[in-house]
Amino acid sequence: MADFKKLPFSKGELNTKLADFFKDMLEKKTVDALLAPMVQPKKGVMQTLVTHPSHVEAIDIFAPVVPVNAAKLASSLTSNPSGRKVAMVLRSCEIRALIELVKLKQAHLEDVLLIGMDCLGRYENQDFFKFQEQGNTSEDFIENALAGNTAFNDTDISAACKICEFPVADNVDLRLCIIAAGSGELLIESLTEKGEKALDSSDLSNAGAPKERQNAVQQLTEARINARDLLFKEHRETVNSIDALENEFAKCINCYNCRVACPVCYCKECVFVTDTFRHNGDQYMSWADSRGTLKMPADTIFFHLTRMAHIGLFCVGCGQCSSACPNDINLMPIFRTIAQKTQDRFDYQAGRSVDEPQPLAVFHDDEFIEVTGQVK
Amino acid sequence: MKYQYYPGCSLEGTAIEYNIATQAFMKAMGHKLYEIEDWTCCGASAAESISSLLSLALPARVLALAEKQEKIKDILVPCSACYLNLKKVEVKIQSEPGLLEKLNFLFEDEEISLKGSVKVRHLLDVISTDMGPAQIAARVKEKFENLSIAPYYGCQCLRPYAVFDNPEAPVSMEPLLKAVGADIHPWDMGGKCCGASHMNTKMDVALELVGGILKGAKGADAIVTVCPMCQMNLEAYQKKISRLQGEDLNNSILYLPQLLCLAFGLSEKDVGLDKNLSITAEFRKKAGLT
Amino acid sequence: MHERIGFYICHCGINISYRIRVEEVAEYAATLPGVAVSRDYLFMCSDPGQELIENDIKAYNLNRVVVASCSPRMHEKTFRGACQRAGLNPYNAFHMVCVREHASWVTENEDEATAKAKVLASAGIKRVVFQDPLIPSRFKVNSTTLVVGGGISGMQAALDIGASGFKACLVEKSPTIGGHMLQYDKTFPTLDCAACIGTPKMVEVGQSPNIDLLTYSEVENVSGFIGNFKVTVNHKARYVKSNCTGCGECAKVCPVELPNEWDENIKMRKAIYIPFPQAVPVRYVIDKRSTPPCKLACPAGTNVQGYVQMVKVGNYQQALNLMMERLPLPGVLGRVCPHPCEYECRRAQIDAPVAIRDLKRFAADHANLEDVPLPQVPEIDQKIAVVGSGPAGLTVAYYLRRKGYQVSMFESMEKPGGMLRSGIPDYRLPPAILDQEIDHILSTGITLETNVKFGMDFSLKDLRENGFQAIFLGIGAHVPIKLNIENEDAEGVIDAVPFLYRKNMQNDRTTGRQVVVVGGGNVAMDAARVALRSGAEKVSVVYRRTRKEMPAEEEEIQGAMDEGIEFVNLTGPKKIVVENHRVCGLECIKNELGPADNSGRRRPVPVVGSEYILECDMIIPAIGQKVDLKPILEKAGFETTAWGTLSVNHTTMQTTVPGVFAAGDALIGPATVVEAIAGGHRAVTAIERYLNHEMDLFEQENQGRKTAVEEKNYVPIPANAPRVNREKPVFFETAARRNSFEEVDLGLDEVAAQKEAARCINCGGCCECRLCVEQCRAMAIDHDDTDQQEVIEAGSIIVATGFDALDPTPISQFGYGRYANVFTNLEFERLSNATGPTSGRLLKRDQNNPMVFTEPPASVAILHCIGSRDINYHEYCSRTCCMYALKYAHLLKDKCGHETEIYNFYIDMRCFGKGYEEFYNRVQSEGVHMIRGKASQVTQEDSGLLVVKAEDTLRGKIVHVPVEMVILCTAMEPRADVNKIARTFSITTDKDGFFQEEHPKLAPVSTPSSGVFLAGACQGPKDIPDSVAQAKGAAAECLALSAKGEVEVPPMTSFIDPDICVGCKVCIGLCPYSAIEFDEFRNVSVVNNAVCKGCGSCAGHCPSGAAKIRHFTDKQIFAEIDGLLLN
Amino acid sequence: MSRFEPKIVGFFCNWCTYTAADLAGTSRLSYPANIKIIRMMCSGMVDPKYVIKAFLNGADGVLIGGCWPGDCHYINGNLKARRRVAMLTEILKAYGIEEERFWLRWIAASEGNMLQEVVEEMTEKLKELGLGQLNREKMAG
Repeated sequence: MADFKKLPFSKGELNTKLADFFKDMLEKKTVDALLAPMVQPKKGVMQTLVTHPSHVEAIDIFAPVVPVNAAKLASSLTSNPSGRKVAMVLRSCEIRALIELVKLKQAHLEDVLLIGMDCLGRYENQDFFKFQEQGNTSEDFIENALAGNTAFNDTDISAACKICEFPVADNVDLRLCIIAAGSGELLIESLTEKGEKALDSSDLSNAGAPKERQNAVQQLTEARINARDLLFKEHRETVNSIDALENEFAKCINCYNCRVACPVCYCKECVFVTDTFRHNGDQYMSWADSRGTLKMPADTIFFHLTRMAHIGLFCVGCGQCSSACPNDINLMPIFRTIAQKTQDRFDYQAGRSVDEPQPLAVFHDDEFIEVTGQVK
Repeated sequence: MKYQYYPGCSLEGTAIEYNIATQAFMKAMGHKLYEIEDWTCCGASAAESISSLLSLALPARVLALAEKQEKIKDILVPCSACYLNLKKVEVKIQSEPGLLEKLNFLFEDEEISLKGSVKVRHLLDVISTDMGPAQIAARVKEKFENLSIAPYYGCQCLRPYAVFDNPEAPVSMEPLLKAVGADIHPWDMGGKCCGASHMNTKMDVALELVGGILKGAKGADAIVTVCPMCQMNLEAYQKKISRLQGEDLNNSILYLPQLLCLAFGLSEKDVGLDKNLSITAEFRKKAGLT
Repeated sequence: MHERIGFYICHCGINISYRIRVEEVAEYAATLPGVAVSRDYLFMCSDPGQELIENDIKAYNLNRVVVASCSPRMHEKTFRGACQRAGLNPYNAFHMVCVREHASWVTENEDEATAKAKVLASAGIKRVVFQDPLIPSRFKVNSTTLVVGGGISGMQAALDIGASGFKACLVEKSPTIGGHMLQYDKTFPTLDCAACIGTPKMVEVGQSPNIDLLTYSEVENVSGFIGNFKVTVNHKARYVKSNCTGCGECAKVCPVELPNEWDENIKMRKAIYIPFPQAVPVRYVIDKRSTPPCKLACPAGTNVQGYVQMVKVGNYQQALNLMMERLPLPGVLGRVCPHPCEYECRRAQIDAPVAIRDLKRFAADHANLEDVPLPQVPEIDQKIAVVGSGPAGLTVAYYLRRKGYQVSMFESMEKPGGMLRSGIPDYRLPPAILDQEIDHILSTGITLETNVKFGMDFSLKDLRENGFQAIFLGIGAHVPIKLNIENEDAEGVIDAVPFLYRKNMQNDRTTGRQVVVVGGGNVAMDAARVALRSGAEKVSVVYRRTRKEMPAEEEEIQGAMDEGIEFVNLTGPKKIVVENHRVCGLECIKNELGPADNSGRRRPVPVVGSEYILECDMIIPAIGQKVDLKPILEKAGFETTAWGTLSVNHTTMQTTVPGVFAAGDALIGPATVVEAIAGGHRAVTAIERYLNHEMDLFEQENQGRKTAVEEKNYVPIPANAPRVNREKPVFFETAARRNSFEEVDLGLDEVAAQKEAARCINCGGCCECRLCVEQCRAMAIDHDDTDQQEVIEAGSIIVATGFDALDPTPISQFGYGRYANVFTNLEFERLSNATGPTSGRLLKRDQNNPMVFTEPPASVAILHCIGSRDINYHEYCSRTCCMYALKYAHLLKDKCGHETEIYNFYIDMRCFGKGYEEFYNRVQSEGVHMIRGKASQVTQEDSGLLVVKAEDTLRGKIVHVPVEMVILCTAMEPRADVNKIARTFSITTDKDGFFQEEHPKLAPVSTPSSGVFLAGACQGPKDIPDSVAQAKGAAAECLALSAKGEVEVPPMTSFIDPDICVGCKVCIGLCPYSAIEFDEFRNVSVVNNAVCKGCGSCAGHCPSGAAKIRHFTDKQIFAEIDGLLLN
Repeated sequence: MSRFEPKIVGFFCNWCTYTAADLAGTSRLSYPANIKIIRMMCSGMVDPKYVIKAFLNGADGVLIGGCWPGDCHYINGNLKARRRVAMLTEILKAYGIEEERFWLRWIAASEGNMLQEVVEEMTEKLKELGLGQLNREKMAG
């Protein structure tokens, strides 16, 4: 049963109060380290690992930016575990990706206190810098976004965020709630025993369950689902052939940045950069012979289709692929539409639960009879 | 349900009562029949001895005509011989590569073509599979009592295509007869051959076969048939056989839909019983006909 | 570009070149990159063909070779050898392209076939460039061969292996080896006796030091690979140990007779048996099936089948002994048990259930309790108190005493017996019977104190202080359920329970003149019949529904009616009419039946205004009782339930006071005697465990309990079993019953009892009467035997599982199963065999009883091809029928006399073996009629004569041949469990269901699973000489393996590149052989090459391509795809 | 215009469908030459990449042949193949490579006639569907 504590703050004090909360946590040794978005000395906000309480001052959790999907960072911290307890403050997309990585043995949650946060969206990195340069704060963003206005000047939150059905993080120990939390208040919700213990050791006072929250979350989710379905529909109508797909990837230069940015592309080395795809000169020649022309670098569509086959089932829709593309290819809708189809086929949802086996890692005797349509 | 209807030549001539009874029965059961327009002979047994292709083309033409009526896929065929010929085409165009093209080539002039989308159904198949004893029983006015019926199936609705019954030990009529209160005469002649058109060419063979059937039916009040050829052989030659064998083998022979309709309360006239050649007085009495 | 490829396309005589322009393909290949030489040749697989390759490799300095010819499954090895001889690594250098099976033979058009061959060649040439050198692993070969199936093929293979000095392990699922051949009488065409040539082989197998013979065993699982198989064998429980001497004394006393499978079920055997006298091993086996339904239905778990069988054979004492193992009061139960066993009896599926209760009573009445043996156990110095001497208490006391405990009973009434004594009238249960059985129980050394009431005369504390370590409460206190109508307390109203109590215990014989009993249960019947016997002039039973719904037992209702008791049905009591506070009548109201209630019975609905008065001076309500222990027990510190019963843990039977247990009506409310006994048994177990400090066993059992419902393996209900009437007991004359409390049911007489017992169909097989145990001097019998599993290591496997004979019953036109004298070929073999049912005489069967044989037939028809060469059953020819049909003809002439008319109805005669045609001529010359035409039907005339109808195709006539016997030559078909066997050994079946050999011509004994070979009819129908020859071939294959001692395993296994592997472990979960391990240190998955079989489950999934299958790498497949599509 | 001849790539399990193809050959069961077979050891070995590659190389159809469930020579490779095919079908479908172009079929070693039927049926179906996408472009361009 969920328990809530409240963290009141007056205007402009949100980060200070949050810093106090985490500082307390580190001081009391509830955890040994903290991974959370913090303001960088030079510029911007990045996930930052802190082991000493004195360094949490720069915390800025609600800054509307996600420079990298932190599931990858969580993997780095835990796949070869340090043995020290770490609290991680992540967004829903990061947590869902992290759960897939856990299933793939790329991360471990034993020593992690997982803290989710309500996410109202993120700006692309460049846009965030502008946002920050113009003196806007995270609190400003929250205030506007809660009122339904995420836009700033002529830019808005990323396309992926606009259609994200998961503004609230699940499968976490603690949750930082701002949606319908009441003005001047942030609620911290404990969802697990681990979370409860951590929360109990803080000095915060209890709060009742926010009445409007469920409704507000549902409304936001519904709005995003509507936006998602609209986008998917449009996308499927236009990008419905290999030809159309080639059109989408016309600017692709095979830099593989999308796969580097992708939190669930978990291979150490992508098969497309291994020997398998290092072809001989005469192979290229023979392809050119038979096809008339050969676009170089080759295997572009092959790469993207294969990537769909490899991670379509794990895609959490964070949109980092689109953000990472140097040529502004809008990969997000491509991968998300495919992910929806493949995940639905297996009644699977990436990141829904650690206990749900990944579809291609298991199999049964009497299933998918319709694939062959043959019955003995 | 709706069925396309292929009466065939016999039902326009010697077996007119089968036609009358079938139509009356389907009406009583609440099903509509649509007679295939411009149907022709199925080829009977004569076509095959002249040309194998002709023996397929004739029934194929009927199927092609039936396909014009796109919504109704089942063709109801009461005559077992017609049924067999039509069924043969239905099966062969699936299994014999190139046959369909060959047939359609023949039909080019007539601007019809066969796709193979219709299903040929024997009357007995339709009654036992689509309707069943419960529906029959629901329409019975008065159940027969102490009426022993020998169900006779003959060959062609069972062999070689075992669609709805076991050719060696057919039983599909039994629940239907029980539904109208009749007792089943215990015999194992139900699936035996009546000699068919051998009656014209090798009469001694056919008489022997019919004699065996009539002998087996001794003790029954009637034999029920589902084929004009069987009906004809059993009713028209029973006197001769009795004479030859020195044993009274006469019995009432009638079509299945005739008997069922009588139980529904239809009159003898309604089911064409006046056209039958051998309805005994005793049968009339036992069946409650006056 | 350093590739130097040689391309060779084979004409295969004309097999390829008739459809593919091979020269054109060779010319085309020559133009492809890297091809240094391209040729076509007549037979590439021939020696010159191979030499051509070898020479070219040297002459042209080739490093790759592609051969386009037949399927690689045929000659890949051949050409790899050629490459190897020329100094190339064959995996690196060679690739084979299939242009025969996949092109020339399946393509009609020459242009298309040629084009396809070019495409395939191009793909092969592209692929070969990416092949890597591989070196096959070598493994030691375990020199033991596992032979599965102990028929002639299996025996021969095992003997040949044993003769070479290597070991064979022969596994046979039936109790003896021998197989079908040993069922036969003579063998064609030489007519040697099958037993004469077969039994020496059996004996040799049994005695060979090199053959490990495992009969009554089945292979359950096979793992490992060629040279190193691990085979799990299940030894089915045989219940007879290996020290059995085969003397057969056990079978003599066994009461259970079942059809003998070895004799095709036309002869009976005992439940303990050997299939035939020469069986090997000569070790008996007990046919024990699932626990029979009667025993399962008995709450007390009595061995019903056992005592019924004992009655059948007249061993009443043993019957009583068996009952006394679970029932301490057999005579009582034989009279009053509601026999739930009979409701489950499978005999009812033939006619009616066996009269089990009557048989129980019969046995109890005809044997001596004193002679029931008591287990020899040491006395245990622990005291147990049993409070209450009803059935539950008596059960607990008796069975704890049998275990050696010191038991004392305490009874509140004057005499022991509880409700048995107070509640059941004497005419149903004579007190003498009860006394006798209780006396016997007490005689085992149990003390009894009567007239002492728990809670009043003594307490729990008293018992504890007196040293009782466990206490059992078997106290049931019965309280009547009231009618709840006006004037129920009037004089003349007495409830059935106290009414019966007074009659039974106080010898009170007073009653009313006109008595009305209200209710329809057994107690109501008891009360009515007792009232009648006590002198009432008129007794009426008022019941609210109809007789059909009455819960009383049918025989009780019938008894009451016979005695003149009036039944007023569909009537309910409304009010008691009184005069001076005395009953003078019962106001009743008529009911009609309304809709069904929850119990499925139609609910009675009163008819308004139908009230009337039934005159009477005594009313006995008998509508039920309940138990109320609250007043007695709550004081003593026990918890009771809302219903007034004792609260206990239903697994341990322990009350809320530790060490105090309870069972019987005290727990469950009023119930039957046998349920009380069942509860008593549970309490016995619990008390014993309590005293031994083993209560945690309950917990363990609870956890270990299987949830899956096991399929019942009962003896099948005999087909065509004649209906036999159920025996009825004799009843005391009705007229004399009125004033007599003499027992009404006089039981069965001895003839009737034995006849009735013989109706039992022995569902459980062995009836566990244990007479065999007493008989066996060698003490070889162990009824508690269980299946045992053993893992056998073997290097090679021969599957010789044989065939099944087709069951001709579904081919109804031949009348098998309907006409007594239609035989199958195997039945005829058993008939002809000296150990068969007729000791070798060829006799007809009795029309009415197929187990009785009468006289030799004067005429016989032998029908060939039953189920063979028939598209409705099996399209194939069974290959042996023509010849054995001739053999039968000869045997019939020989044994039944030359005048016997024999007709063979055949399609074609197939007499292709050595000496076969000559045998055909010989039999024809003996005067056997040969009719060319398959029989179409067999009918039976009233006289019993069979008429075979067929078309004689040589004469063009239909023939009707009357004969006295028909023999159906049934098809040989695959074993019913062929698919399971195939899966176990990873082999496949052909379209007919027989096991598929690796190649129909060149590898007829091998299978695609290396190290697994085939022998005999499991591979296809064959006769004895062919089976033996194939067995010897299979043995030779295994010996070759064993002799070499080493095996090469194809190197096409998986490999995981540690530089690429990210350690996600998905492949570990996908690997069917657990061949992948995780290296924790390097954080990567690693393939164990010895275990990997190269299926590619890992490589097919691994997204990074770290997992690869050697020889099927991405690069190789990509190149092949390119070759196929980009031309 | 000459009739359209679809190109089909078959990935056949060595133990069943490949053997069935051999059997079809020895039984002289003719079938369209449109199919070209690649020998795999198990249907569970067929990496989705191979199928994608085949389609991108201009195949009009891909047929994977495996053992009937329960009969897999490697116990359950075919069951893994079935899931992969289910997944891949969803992707290909999205880009106009219809389900009818990508078949998984169980064909046992003894089912030479079924192999013939399946290849005939698939060839017919593909003729109805017409050119695969990449070929369509090639023809157009």
